[in-house]
Amino acid sequence: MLHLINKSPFERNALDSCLRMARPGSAILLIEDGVYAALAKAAHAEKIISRMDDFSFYVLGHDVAARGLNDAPLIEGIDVVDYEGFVDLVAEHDVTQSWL
Amino acid sequence: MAYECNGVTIETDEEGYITDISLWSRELAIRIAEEENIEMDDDHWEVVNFLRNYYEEYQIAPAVRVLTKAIKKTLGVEKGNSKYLYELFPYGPAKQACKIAGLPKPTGCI
Amino acid sequence: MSEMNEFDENGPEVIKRFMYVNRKAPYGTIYALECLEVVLVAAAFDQDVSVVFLDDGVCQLKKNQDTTGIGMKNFSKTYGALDDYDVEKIYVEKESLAARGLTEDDLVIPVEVLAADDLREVMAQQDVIISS
Amino acid sequence: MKFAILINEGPFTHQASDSAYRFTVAALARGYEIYRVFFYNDGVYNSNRFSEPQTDDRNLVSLWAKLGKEHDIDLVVCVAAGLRRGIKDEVLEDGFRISGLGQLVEAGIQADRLVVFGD
Repeated sequence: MLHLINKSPFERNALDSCLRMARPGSAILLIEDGVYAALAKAAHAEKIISRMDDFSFYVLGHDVAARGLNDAPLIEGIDVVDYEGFVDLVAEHDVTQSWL
Repeated sequence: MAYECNGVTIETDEEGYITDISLWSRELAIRIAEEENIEMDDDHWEVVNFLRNYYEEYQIAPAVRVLTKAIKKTLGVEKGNSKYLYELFPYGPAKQACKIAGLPKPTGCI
Repeated sequence: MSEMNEFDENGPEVIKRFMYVNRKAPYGTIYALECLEVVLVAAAFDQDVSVVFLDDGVCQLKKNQDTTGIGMKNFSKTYGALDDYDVEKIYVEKESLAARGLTEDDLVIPVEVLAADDLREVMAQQDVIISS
Repeated sequence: MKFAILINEGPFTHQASDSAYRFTVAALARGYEIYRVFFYNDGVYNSNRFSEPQTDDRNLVSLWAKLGKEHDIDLVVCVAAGLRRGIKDEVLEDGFRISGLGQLVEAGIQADRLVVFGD
């Protein structure tokens, strides 16, 4: 399954809930304000770092760039994708769940 | 659109459902039914009352198949079938019975 | 008005597992109500429908809602009609309930309370997940 | 492979419709079919032809309409959510159509993937 997170972890619990409910082996893509969870130096980084073995993490590069974060280090191991990469992820996984 | 009932004007939406469901009364139901060419008898009232009770309990006007099933459960199989309900309300239990009962359009219409 | 059966030509050869996920509290936003409206319609398509309440979504099912003071419709009563609509798979996450100090007895309808570990497996079996 | 898209937020307030639009364009570029885009909740506002953003801003209403026309995409606005918000045929941009929630469920049945964009 592919999980979509579009909420900042500073604002909502979407990432926490997804990490609690997603089955290991799933992919998690951070988009929109969800990209703040991908920042290596941010307070929530450990949440993702500690689950690197369970999930494959992706972040939408355009949303990172839009927010001025291209100069900020992302958590190592998170793959940056573009919209076509987003489409490929949806195609590769049978189901996509959005954590709205 | 609007209905005149006891000297009061009661507004409806474009399809004839009254817009303020708290203004419903038995007299109004008879007025709406007249507009639909239906003369209310005990069998009509039974369905209309059933719908109003259902709404009171669940806050929705049920979809037709749900209404049929629920009527079957409480009033028996000879009334809980669409043939019977369509004989009473030729344009459909949803369209006409809910309108007469002063309820919104049924929930669950596709 | 179109009523059911109109789409019968599409089914029942394709039966998919549809799960509707509620994670938001009622009234503060419209999502809970409009998700319920989808479920009531979805019930007419002979598919395998389930509804999940987790996080603040569990608050949608809290008993004793009284909306007279806020002027909004108390649609918590409508969950009681889900059974008539043949929606029988209603899951509530145990941890979400506990986190809000609620138990099964606080809910308006009978539900299946599942721990996250079990709910995870139910979610993993779905074909379509619609969140609101 | 056929994709269906559900959009639950209006344009401008939330990024959901922008993301969905860019996703849809990319899916078409990848050669996938878009079976339907369904607009629900405040998403119905994406069809309001009276939207007039500043000229230096993107106009999602016309972007959707144009994309729909170019690729023959079924752009469906929920009637119930629309009525609640005053979105009726009179304000509907060309290329959109108003229909029932059943169209969302049907899209879920027919498409291979359904992606939800919202808040």
